[in-house]
Amino acid sequence: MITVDRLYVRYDDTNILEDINLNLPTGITCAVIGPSGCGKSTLLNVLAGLQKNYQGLVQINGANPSPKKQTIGFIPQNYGLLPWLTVKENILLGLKIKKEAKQGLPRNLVDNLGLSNLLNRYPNNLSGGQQQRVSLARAFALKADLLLMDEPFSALDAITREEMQDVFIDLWQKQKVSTILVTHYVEEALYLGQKIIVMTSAPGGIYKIIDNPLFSDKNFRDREIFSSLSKEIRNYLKKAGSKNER
Amino acid sequence: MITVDRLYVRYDDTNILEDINLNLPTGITCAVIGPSGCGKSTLLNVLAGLQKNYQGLVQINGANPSPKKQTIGFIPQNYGLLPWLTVKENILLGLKIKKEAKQGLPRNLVDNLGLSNLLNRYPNNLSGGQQQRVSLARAFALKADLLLMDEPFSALDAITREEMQDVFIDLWQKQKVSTILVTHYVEEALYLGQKIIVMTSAPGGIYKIIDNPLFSDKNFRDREIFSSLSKEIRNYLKKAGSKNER
Amino acid sequence: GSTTDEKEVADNTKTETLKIGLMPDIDSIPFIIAQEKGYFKEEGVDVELQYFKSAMDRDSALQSGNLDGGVSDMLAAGFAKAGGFDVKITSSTNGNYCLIAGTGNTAKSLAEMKGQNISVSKNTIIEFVLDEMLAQNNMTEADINKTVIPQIPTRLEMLQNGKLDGAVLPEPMGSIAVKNGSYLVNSSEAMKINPGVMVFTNDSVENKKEVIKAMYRAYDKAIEYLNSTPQEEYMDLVIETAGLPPATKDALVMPKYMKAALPEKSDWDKSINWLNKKELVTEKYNYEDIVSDILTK
Amino acid sequence: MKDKSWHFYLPAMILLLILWYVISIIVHLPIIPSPVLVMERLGNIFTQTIAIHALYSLWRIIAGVFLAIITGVPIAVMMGYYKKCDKILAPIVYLTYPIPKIALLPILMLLAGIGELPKVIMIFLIVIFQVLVAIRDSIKTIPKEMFFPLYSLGASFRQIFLNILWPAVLPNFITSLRVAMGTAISVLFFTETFGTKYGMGYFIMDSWLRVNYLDMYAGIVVLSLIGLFLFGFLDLVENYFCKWKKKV
Amino acid sequence: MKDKSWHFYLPAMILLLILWYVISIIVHLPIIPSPVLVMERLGNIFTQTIAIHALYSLWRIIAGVFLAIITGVPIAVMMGYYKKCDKILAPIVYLTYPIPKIALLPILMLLAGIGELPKVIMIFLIVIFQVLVAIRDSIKTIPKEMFFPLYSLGASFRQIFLNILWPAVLPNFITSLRVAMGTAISVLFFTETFGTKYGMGYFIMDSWLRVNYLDMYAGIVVLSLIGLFLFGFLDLVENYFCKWKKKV
Ligand SMILES: Nc1ncnc2c1ncn2[C@@H]1O[C@H](COP(=O)(O)OP(=O)(O)OP(=O)(O)O)[C@@H](O)[C@H]1O
Ligand SMILES: Nc1ncnc2c1ncn2[C@@H]1O[C@H](COP(=O)(O)OP(=O)(O)OP(=O)(O)O)[C@@H](O)[C@H]1O
Ligand SMILES: [Mg+2]
Ligand SMILES: [Mg+2]
Repeated sequence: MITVDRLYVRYDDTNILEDINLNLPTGITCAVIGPSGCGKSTLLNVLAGLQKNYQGLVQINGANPSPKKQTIGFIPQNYGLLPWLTVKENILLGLKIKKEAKQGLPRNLVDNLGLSNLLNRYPNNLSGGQQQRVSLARAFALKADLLLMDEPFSALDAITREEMQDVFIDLWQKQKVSTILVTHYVEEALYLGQKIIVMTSAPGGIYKIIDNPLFSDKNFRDREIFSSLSKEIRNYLKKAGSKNER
Repeated sequence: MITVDRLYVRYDDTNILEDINLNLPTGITCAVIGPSGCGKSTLLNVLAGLQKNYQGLVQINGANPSPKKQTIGFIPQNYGLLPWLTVKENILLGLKIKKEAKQGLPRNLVDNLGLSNLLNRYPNNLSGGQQQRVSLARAFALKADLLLMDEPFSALDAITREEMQDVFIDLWQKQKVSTILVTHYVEEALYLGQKIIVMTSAPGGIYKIIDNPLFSDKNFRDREIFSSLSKEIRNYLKKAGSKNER
Repeated sequence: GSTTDEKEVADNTKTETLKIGLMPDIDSIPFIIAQEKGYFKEEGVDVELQYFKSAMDRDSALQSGNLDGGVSDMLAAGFAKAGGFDVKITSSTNGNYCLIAGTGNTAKSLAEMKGQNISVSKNTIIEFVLDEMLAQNNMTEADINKTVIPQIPTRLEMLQNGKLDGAVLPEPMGSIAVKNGSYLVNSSEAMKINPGVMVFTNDSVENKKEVIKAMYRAYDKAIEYLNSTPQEEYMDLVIETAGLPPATKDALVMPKYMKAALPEKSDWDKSINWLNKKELVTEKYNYEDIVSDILTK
Repeated sequence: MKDKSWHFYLPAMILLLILWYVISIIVHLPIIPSPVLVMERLGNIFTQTIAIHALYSLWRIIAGVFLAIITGVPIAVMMGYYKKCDKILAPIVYLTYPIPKIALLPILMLLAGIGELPKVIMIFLIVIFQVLVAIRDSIKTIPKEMFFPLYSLGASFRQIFLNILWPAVLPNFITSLRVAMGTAISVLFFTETFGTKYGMGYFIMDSWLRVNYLDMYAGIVVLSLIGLFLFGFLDLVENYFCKWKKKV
Repeated sequence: MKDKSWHFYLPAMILLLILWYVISIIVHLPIIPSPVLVMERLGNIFTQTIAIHALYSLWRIIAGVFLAIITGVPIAVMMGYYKKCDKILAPIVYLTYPIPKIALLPILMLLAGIGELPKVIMIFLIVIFQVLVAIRDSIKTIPKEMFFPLYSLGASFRQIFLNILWPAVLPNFITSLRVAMGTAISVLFFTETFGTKYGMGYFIMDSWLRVNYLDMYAGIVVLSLIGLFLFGFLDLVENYFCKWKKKV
């Protein structure tokens, strides 16, 4: 259960997020989509307990967002890998910190993410997409209570992206982990989000929340409603973006 | 005129790029698409003169790739902004180095890229998409002979992305600058590439080069050939990816 | 009679150690001899000799209670007294300080050195000696050009290389400079001034009276030895232990050492006058204030 | 200077003074005089005596550090940036850095006389290595991707220096200057003891020799204040030039 | 050690020796003896005389630097990481850093006598500030995004230290140790001149006072080699712990 009530975030003297209200039941996946610079990452940071400078009420399962109480799988926009750890160590980092490292590397997950051959490399020697997959592996390995993903597939080619999306869907179906992911792709939002939040920019607010019947449907592109729904969202996006300057 | 003949790049003892051969006439735009980690960025680095450790022949207009001779607009995957310069200074950096700074900030371009309000910010205080647009502005402002763009729109939402794509198309139509861009989106490749190169991975090679009739067609999605062509490319991509492990 | 006396002393002082600070100069030689020849042991005192490379280190050790006493000079004693450290002069020592004209300098007397560069270390016995020499020649500080160089070897080196017209050097450096072709203009010995003294903290003078007396007996034995033995016999040892230049062996003619005795009152008066005149010390301490009669009592 | 003004230092100063006071009472020896007496003495002798010494020292420190910067920075930049330069110069630096410069004092005096020059040179010799090592190492830690935008623009070395090396290294440079300043102040004790009657090193050493602990401590206090002044100045420089680093 | 072995240093050594030789011929004074004579002397006296001095100095340097590390690093980390800590401690550091430690010798002797302890403490006192300033400043330059992955995992301070602060700071830490080692070696000249007959500082000072320039230079050469040895050791440590930094 994620509750956000009258959330305001400001840098210097301008509001970045303004009057955000949200109620998400546990176990739901929710895609956030919105114009560049509207505050999606900021919202995720607030939920992850990283951004503590905010006004309003934010609660995760009835408590303030705090990574000490909840296990949060967080994938930042820039992957957040530690350059001095190998891929393997980076993946295990979360487990180590949560004191569950003894169960070892989740081989299956690593295979599915196509990282088996890269385990002893350092992040600086990886391509962008490879780094992103390491970040995914770290978050997925955690068995988190809450998954916060900031454009988690942005550096992946179309085919790999779809495979990774399926890895996520599998994971979600097994663990029913509450998830909020930021994405730039309407299609991705339609495939991965039970709810889709469209944000406005400058200052960021919630423009629309859409219930999505296409969630986790492998053939969602072929469903009738797909094209109308995606047109609708694109329309919202356009309006949300033009509401103000980016 | 870009000529690549039997290009090999290796890190440690493994080939990253193997036997790349290319011939691109001046003024063409070419989209590169391929599995994650196949060597797209590496190829761009070679063409930009940044990666000097290669075997084979690489020539741009008959000379080795050298940013001193050619003006190269390069957008690296991680945007390549200098953290100690403001947005404005970052945009002007290229002009300054090419000793053309006196012509001042290209107001029009900055407006089109939606950066007018951010000129005095430092990159660290920008969202990912804003940073990417600054990087675009820097490269576009240059009036380059060769534009190398590594996933230049990856951090932008669908609407902004399309606007930026149009900014690029406009620019290209005015200046007819030779362009190679890496993208993960078949649609993007179809809109922006006169030629589309599909790469294989591990080691990276050229799987197919496709001539694209849909280039710069605003309504390319509605053209008949669109869905067959995009299916074809997705197919190539799948095969290229499965050829080996990612 | 004397043997029983010694026994008694030995018994009283068995556990007490006397820590004495030395510098690499000829005043220290009797202590080295007494230690080497076992005179201290014979007198039943346990003397620990500490070697220092600079007067400041020695004074710091003394003032922080790490030493009972040491080879020093009247000016240092005056400074210490003025600084609030109750120190006592117990005897005079046998140092000598020479004014040397540099290589290539034709001057044969201080009067001829008018306007020349003469190097000293400031506010020390060295400067005091030079000032006394000036006074004797009816000259003032303004007549020469005092150049401050605190490190003795550097002074020697600059002198020998003609970068200085003159310098005041302690023995054995003075003799070495002369041996190497410089000219001895004057010396504290020749002027019959002797500001070199032994200094003890008042604490030690009061609480270790017998030990100090025993130490002085051993010291006197060493002086007897020094005055009756050809210097070749002990010079190598002394050079090694005191940290003197090897050239000392050939250059230095050992002075006639005096047994431990109270310093001349006139020397103290000159010293304290100089300190007062230069406003380095404001109080005018009497001879009786600072000199302990431990030796004579 | 906003957060480094008087009320930044005042509590620490008071704390240190109290600590000093307590120790002086416990030890109760002239070797640790009470800060009250020292401050009183300082007030009495500052204008007539200490001020001139302080100015001399300040000028020597600034001259020595300045020399070290203008010669050290270019060499360090070359070493950090060009592998070949480093290959040639690094062993020389590694070999000469540990040479105790103080032991070279006689040679220095022989070559440079006993005026101001050898004092400044001595500070220079000691400080330059610290600047050199710090800047070289910090240039080496710049990730190579940082250079890509400029390389791809065909920038000249000068442009790379101005746009990347200098701004990237500036924070570390200032840190190394902070460290070097501290060293420069310590070095005053060798350099200001010969051929001069001025300078804080001379003043403190002379007071020490004269067992005048009040003067000596007054000198130490002034020297610390000089250090503080130089540090504060560096803070100003850092705030001004490293604006982009400011965290929200 | 691959690229820091003999043939890394050899050319520089030869160059320096030649330079020294030429100068000794030009100056032609005993104060700059020919390196040939010095090396000869070094060969003669190394095992009987200098070796033991070198060992003493080595132990004092290592002890002092070690002390500085184990007390300095925690303080510096707290200062760099917790703004509040910095607010309290920074002014104290700024005020005490410029205090000339040498002038505190009398106090040190008062508190620690004249044995081994004050020598080690003196090295410690001088080195700790350099370590402190360098580490504090370098922790402050870690971009805050670097901490996000660990924050979001709810890591404890210990975990943040082990996973971020320590590895991020290590390269700068090693640089600061390099600088500090050089300083520690210079400091030997104050610390080894009283209450001991061993140590390179003592040996060189003693030779100097004896006007034995051959011995003095032999000592300087050995001291430089000690420095070189310590530097080489730091290089090894750096190569081992900063593998991820290696550039292709
Ligand atoms: N440190 C900062 N100081 C001032 N403004 C900031 C700072 N960080 C972010 N901003 C502003 O806050 C707004 C929201 O940023 P945020 O990163 O949350 O956007 P976003 O929605 O994630 O965008 P994108 O899709 O481009 O990643 C942006 O307009 C950005 O310029
Ligand atoms: N420094 C390095 N050392 C070793 N291997 C490297 C290094 N840099 C890159 N590689 C490898 O080279 C391959 C190509 O990398 P490159 O960045 O060119 O891929 P890419 O096609 O751009 O991938 P992406 O789409 O994920 O950005 C990858 O497999 C990567 O692991
Ligand atoms: Mg974002
Ligand atoms: Mg790439």
